[in-house]
Amino acid sequence: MTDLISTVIAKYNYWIYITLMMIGLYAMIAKNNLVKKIVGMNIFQTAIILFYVSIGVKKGATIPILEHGHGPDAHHVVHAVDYINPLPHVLMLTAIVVGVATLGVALALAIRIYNNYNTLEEDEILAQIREK
Amino acid sequence: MNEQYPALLVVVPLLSALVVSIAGWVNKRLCFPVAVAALGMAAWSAVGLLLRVLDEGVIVYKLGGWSPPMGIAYYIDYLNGLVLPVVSIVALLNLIANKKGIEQQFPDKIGPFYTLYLLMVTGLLGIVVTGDAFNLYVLLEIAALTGYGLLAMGEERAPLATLNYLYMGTIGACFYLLGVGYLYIVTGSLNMVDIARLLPPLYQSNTVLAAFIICMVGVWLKMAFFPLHAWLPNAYTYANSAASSLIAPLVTKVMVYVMIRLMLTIFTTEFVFTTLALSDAVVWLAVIAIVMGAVLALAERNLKKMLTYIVVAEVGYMVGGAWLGNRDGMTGAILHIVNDALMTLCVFMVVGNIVYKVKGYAFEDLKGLFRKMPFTMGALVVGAMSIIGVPPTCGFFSKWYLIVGAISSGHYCFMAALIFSSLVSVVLFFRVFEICFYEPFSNHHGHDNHPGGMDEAPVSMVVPLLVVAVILILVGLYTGDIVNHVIQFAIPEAMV
Amino acid sequence: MIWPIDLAILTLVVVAAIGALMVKDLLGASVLFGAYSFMMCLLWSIMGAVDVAFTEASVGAGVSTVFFVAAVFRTSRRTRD
Amino acid sequence: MDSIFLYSSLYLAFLMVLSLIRALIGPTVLDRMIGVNAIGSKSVVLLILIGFLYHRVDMFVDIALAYAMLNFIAVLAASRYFQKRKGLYDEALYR
Amino acid sequence: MNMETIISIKPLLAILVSLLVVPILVLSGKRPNVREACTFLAAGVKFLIILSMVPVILNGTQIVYTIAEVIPGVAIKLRVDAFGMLFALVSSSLWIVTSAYSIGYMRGLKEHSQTRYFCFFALALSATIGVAFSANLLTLYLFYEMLSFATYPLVTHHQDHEARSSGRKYLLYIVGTSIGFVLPAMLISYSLAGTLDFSSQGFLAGTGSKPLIGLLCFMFLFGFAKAAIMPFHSWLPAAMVAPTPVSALLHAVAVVKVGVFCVARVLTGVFGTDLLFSLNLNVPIIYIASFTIMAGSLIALSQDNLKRLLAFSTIAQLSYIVLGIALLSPKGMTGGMLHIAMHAFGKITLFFCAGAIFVATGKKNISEMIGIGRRMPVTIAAFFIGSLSIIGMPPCGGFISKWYLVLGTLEAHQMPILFVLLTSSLLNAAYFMPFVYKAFFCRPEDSMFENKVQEAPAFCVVPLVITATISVILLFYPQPFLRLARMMVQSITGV
Amino acid sequence: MKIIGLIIVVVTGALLIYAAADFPAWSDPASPASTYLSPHFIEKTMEETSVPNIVTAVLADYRGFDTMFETTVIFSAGVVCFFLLRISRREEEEPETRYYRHVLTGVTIQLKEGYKIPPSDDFERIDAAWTPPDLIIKTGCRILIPFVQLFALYVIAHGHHSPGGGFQGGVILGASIILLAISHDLRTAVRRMSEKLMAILCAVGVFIYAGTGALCLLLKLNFLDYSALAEVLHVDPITARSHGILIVEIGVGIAVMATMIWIYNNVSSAGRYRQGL
Amino acid sequence: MDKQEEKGLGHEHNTSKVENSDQGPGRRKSFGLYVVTFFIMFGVWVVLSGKFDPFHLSLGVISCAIVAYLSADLLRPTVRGLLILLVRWVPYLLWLMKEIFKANLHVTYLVFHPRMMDLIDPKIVKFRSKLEGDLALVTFADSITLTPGTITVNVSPDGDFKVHAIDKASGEPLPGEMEARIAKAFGESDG
Amino acid sequence: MDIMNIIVCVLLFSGLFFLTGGAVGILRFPDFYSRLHPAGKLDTLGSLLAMTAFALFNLHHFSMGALLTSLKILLIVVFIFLASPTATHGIVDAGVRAGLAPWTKGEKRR
Repeated sequence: MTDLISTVIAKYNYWIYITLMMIGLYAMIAKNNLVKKIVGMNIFQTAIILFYVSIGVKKGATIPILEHGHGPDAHHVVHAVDYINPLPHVLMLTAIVVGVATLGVALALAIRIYNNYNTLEEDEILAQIREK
Repeated sequence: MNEQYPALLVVVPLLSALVVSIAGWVNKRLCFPVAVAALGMAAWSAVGLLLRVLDEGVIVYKLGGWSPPMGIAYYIDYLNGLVLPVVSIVALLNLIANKKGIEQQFPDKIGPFYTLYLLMVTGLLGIVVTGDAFNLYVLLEIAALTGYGLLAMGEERAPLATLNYLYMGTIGACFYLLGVGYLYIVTGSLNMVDIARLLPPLYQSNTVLAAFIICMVGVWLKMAFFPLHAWLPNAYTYANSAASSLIAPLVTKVMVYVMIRLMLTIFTTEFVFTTLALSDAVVWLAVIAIVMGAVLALAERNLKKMLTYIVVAEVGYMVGGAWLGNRDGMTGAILHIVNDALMTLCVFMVVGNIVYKVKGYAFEDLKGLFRKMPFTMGALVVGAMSIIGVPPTCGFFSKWYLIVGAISSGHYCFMAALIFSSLVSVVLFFRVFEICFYEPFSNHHGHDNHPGGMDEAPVSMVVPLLVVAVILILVGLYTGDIVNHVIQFAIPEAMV
Repeated sequence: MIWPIDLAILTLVVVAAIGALMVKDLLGASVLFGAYSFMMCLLWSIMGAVDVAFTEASVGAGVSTVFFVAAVFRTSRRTRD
Repeated sequence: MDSIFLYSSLYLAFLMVLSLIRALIGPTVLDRMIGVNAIGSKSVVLLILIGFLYHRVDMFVDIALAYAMLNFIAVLAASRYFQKRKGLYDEALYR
Repeated sequence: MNMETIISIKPLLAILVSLLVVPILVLSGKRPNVREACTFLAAGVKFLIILSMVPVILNGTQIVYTIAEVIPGVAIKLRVDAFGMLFALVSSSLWIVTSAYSIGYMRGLKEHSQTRYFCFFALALSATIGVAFSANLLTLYLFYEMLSFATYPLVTHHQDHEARSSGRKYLLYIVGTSIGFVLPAMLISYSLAGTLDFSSQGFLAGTGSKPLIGLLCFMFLFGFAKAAIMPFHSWLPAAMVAPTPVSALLHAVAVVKVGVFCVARVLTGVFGTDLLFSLNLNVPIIYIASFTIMAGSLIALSQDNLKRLLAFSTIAQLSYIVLGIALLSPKGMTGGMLHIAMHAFGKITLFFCAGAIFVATGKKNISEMIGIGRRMPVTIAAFFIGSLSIIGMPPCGGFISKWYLVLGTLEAHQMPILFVLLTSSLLNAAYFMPFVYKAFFCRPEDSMFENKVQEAPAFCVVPLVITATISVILLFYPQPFLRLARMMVQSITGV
Repeated sequence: MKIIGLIIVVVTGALLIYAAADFPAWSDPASPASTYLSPHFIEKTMEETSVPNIVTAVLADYRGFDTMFETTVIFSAGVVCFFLLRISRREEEEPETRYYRHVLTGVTIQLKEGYKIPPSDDFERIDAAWTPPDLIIKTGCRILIPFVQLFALYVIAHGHHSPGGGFQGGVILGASIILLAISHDLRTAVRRMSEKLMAILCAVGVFIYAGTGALCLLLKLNFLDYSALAEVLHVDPITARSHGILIVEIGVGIAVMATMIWIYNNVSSAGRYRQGL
Repeated sequence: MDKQEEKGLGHEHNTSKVENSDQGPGRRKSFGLYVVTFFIMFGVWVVLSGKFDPFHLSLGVISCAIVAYLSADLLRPTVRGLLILLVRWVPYLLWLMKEIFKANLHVTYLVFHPRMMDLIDPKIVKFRSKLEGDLALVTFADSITLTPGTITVNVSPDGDFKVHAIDKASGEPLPGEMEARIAKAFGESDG
Repeated sequence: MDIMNIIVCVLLFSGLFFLTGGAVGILRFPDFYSRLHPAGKLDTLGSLLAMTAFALFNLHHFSMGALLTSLKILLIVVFIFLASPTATHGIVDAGVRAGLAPWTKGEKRR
């Protein structure tokens, strides 16, 4: 039992990212409203960002910006264990940007759909299409 | 400059997209020549790269001058050396062919259209050429985003279909990203070759297994492999013809390329076929994909939608072939990437011409087209023959390899599915030909009583189409060379 | 060292996400999505990803919520789920 | 001092829960906006606290500053919705 | 046995001639004279090229030309041997005649879309020669499919409802079987043997298990549905909606003969006589063929439409060839091969006659043709000669082939088949002779036509006279064909 | 759909949980991700690029190619939004009634049947759904906006030393203009940053990035190898890398700012540019 | 010196009684406006940047110039306005702080009071302010919002206030002392 | 623990106290308008106090950089003071325009 709890705590980030991802995925599949799906999509994307950022965390390390970065002692020795892994951050910056871009496009599409059908509910739109 | 081809390949379309974007606001007439020049340059680089690969073997290009595990590198080997020229040439031909159509459909938005078009090609070329797993994701998103934009501008239903595509595409890309993350967490690397080097001790790990499955599911979503195909038909059908004839040939094929790249380079055949016991299941899925694609295509009374279901079936061909687990199947899959890109281009360009002239693509709109647009329909016949798999068009030969692979691995169901799909394609296309050929009925033969004479699409649309048709046959005739000199080396020795 | 905050915020994030999806009003959903974004930003900074946190702060607070609201403004607030 | 900051930040997280409850239960969108705005103002404080916990507060100030500046754009945008949409259609304001 | 081979582009040229003439035909759309001159020219050139290869072949040499190596071990490759030569000779020579006849027929009926007609005709001929000269199964399949699709517009030339349903039927049978049976069979053979090149003793020997080989054999047999072996025969009567020259050349010579040619090629070149013997596969084939012969002849008896009658007759006659090959005795095989030529000349005459009658009178049914002999004596005389050839009576070529077949049955000790052959000959006579009798010897008051000679246009009549004449000549001078057939048989069986 | 969704979610979740069981523990300093590539970045960045913010250095230099495409993604999103939503003048139905407001008195004039007032200083065109901007909001934002912009530029310029960089700065800069549009009027914002300018700036921003890369290529080094810029800037290669990073960050900032504004304008006005949020 | 500039931050009401005069296409933009904006911005920049090497300072100069170019007409600062800000606002701000503190204690008391519902009695108070300048009005409105139990609901450009007060006591003193102090801070009391 | 730290703690705790008031207030108050009172005021003051505490704490190890950082923290306060009333006003204005009637004594809480 304690073993289980310690596993849960030790990888809490990973469990939460899975939860969030599944929430987002469920919303994208099961929600009927197009904008709700877009919200779900964003949650889905941020879940992955959470996963990546969790990879980078390093116990006892500080943020990946070098201290004493400039000035006379610019070239003093830097130890890798002192700094959090920067690579996932870099990747996730890109992923966030992609998320925003996708969001913009998705919303633009939603507006166009609304202009055509005057509703955002998928089943109502499909009913309108079927009527035609 | 020879050394810089890998960069030029991607950068030239990108820079020209920006130039075109600005030109769209300054002088619209500049857009087309710039775009054509850029794609021509890209095609030139692609062919140059292929030749260099044939000469020297694998080319590594270090972006930013950083050596691979640190920085991003391009790896051009036989596999993408083959796919690159196809992508760039398909894009170039389609652009030339659709100049008139674009001007007709988007008189005010020519600049944005060409911009998106070029960015899309940039993305696709980048996906093919890159050697970095994460870079691939970014390029994937470029191709996807621009694709959404291009596809959504069509009929009334296009935005909804595209939004569904967007949801699916995002899930797919995110799954891929997650898979890469899993690989990163166990290896610490993002470079494909590097990951492959680090992976073998980890083959038994749950994480690697999950990474593989997640990546595959993501890529399958993007390529519309059977149970995940639902977005494709509507998205492609209701789009404008210039976009659909770019995206239908290339996107699914490039995604198949990504799948093969994952299987061959990152995870290696040893893991995919020996450690995992999934290949039977996937081949069965492919069988279902092919059969369902064919059957759903039969139910359509609409040329473009029918073609989209054929695309779904063709994806089944390639996935199944790649998963057969032997050399012939893999050869067939790789060859089919090339062939299917070309033949899908051919038939979708035909649809483009028809839409340009007839303003419709439902079966009723096709009546009497053989008389009205003989060259277009001639190209359709060639394309159809290729899809059916009639020698000497190229479609036959990839099907050949696929079936031989199926036989030698004992997947007779896959062979049966291929044959079935060919038969259904015959029915599909001859149904179309019948309509184009017979109707309107000439009730008493003897005199030409068809209304109107020839009313062919403009020369600028027909000539690229005919070029594609000829390429279909030429590629078929040179299959032997392609296989012997390129594909053979693209498949690792370990694969028998 | 600061993992307790991490746990707390992680739980909050899940609540905010569910809330954003459950609210039967798109404007409310976008506002709650903004809250979700804040939480994420906090989470990144807790994990030491300052650049990511900065990006999330500027994007989540400055842009994506505004986009949502603008889109809802141009469409409709109505939703059944 | 670190432990004081740590417990302060945990307490702030608890306060955020309270605000989040308001944001969740509504009942109107505007109530949610109040809740979210309150979360935002607490986040700014929390960000600085995290900076102290990392001993790198100079790096976190920028984020907090950006946060303080941008947080209210979202609120303004949402409130702007009602300025423009007043009486344009009678969607249920209440659940 | 090793044969000398020489590499020459001639076979490819023979194929390309009619292929290259297509663009010219398309471009000359508005000028019928140019178009038809080109057709003639192409036909002549093609025939001359093929003729120029005859001496080489008769010397016992083979001509080989590889177009492209498409798959390791399998190339698109041409090879001219005696059997192929025989077939090519027949079809190319008949193309000239048919071209002439087409001009008369099409102009006579003022048909529409004549350019398209000539184009696809030329295409079909290319494919036919291609089949004749194929060196391996892949090439054979390639040209076979090409022929299928090139014939489709010809079959459905009239573009009406009937043509449409016939066209569907045609495609369903031909393409369906070729993709459904031949393609997998070919691929299985390839994966068994690793090659597809025809060899005189077959390449499948010693590769697969017995049931698999048997399965392959029947897949090929029925897969080449152009051979119209029952139950895959009913496309042929349906395809008779095509203009008569099409029926004549394609459904009496090119298409159907391609079918049996393919069957013969596969039986001899893929399986080889030894393998067939050892597995005893030839017996079922013989019985299937016999059944087709009998059934075809019986159905033909009940037909009123002249072209349909001819179609069922063709079905029956094609199985003679298959039967002959399947007997696997040297005489029988010789007879089968010869029958390709003999039946071609006979049947084409009959079709020409039917077409000529249609052009001149517009009649299609036998019951409407009583007394027609007085009006069109030349035509009906030619018809008589043609029917004699089909029946297998002297003084016509058909006699020789049937004679060899009979000898073959004896040689193979298949007495029941002898009976089948004789009965079917009687049946042949039973469905042809009444027509000829009624055409000439009806009472004047029964005659449906004015008693005045009024033949079809000369372009129609001359060709049929020529073919009838050749039919007769072949009895007395079968040498080229006989020698070719014998050479082929010798190369297969060594006898 | 809900049940299908649930099934998919459960299956996927199970797979992910199954996979997560094998992960290295969270925040483990010995995990492969922390020991394979990142030590190189952490220890060598200062030597190789002289940028203390490792994230910036990796983002814009080691993985600068990714970032170029990231900017392209944003750019293409802008183009897509424009392409999808913008209603061109030709398609747009000219409204029957036009509204004008006298600037000094605030009197609103309604003109029917296509009458126009020629552009002048006294009258401004307004929209049918025009609401007078709120005094408090307007004044508050008026004072805030310049500082927001300054802060954005600071963020771009100091990406080397503190968190931030082109993207964040660009977003904040864009947000300041969006704030202007929200607090005043879309027309005001568009008058300040015209549509054409935004569209061109988007492309120019990405062009600065890709062009820098291409310049390196023309200077006989690989694409995006900023050390090639040493020749042009007359500095040593390492400083050249640092400056190259700044240049591309500026490009990113311009592109992102313009794109954010562009997307907002299109989304909030549904492509009509007449009235926004 | 330009007339506009002389006015100072609080004196705009003469020309811009009507709001959004900043939108007016014909608004004159003087060079001095940009210079003042530039220096204000540069002051903020120095605080933000914290780096005094030439490279970063030159970046700061460029940035401030850009902001001045973009938004000088939004901020509309003047030299005199700045001086007033320093001299007269500081006392006001201190007073305001005190008020805010009191207000907060009051509200906190309400919040934690067990019978809170009985204590509060929200109502809307309307009054007209004598203040005239935009900024003065806004400062007044914001101050109201920040101080005891009151929130500004609406302000018209003419100075009509609608204030939501949480209980009776909060609403009564309005406009009261605060208005006078603001008028003094903006130099309007004598005008 | 020196005097500075005590000042800091006092400021921080009083800030947290006001923030608590804000959080509880928006939960307890009966309607939208009255909820704005704690949200608008208490959060502002709470942030102000906490920020002041941080600024002071940051000056603990005095240097030029630390001073500037403290100034930046105070800059945040300035921004909050500018932005918070504006945001509050925006929300109120929205409520009025949406036609929300203020709660009056005796009604149920909503």
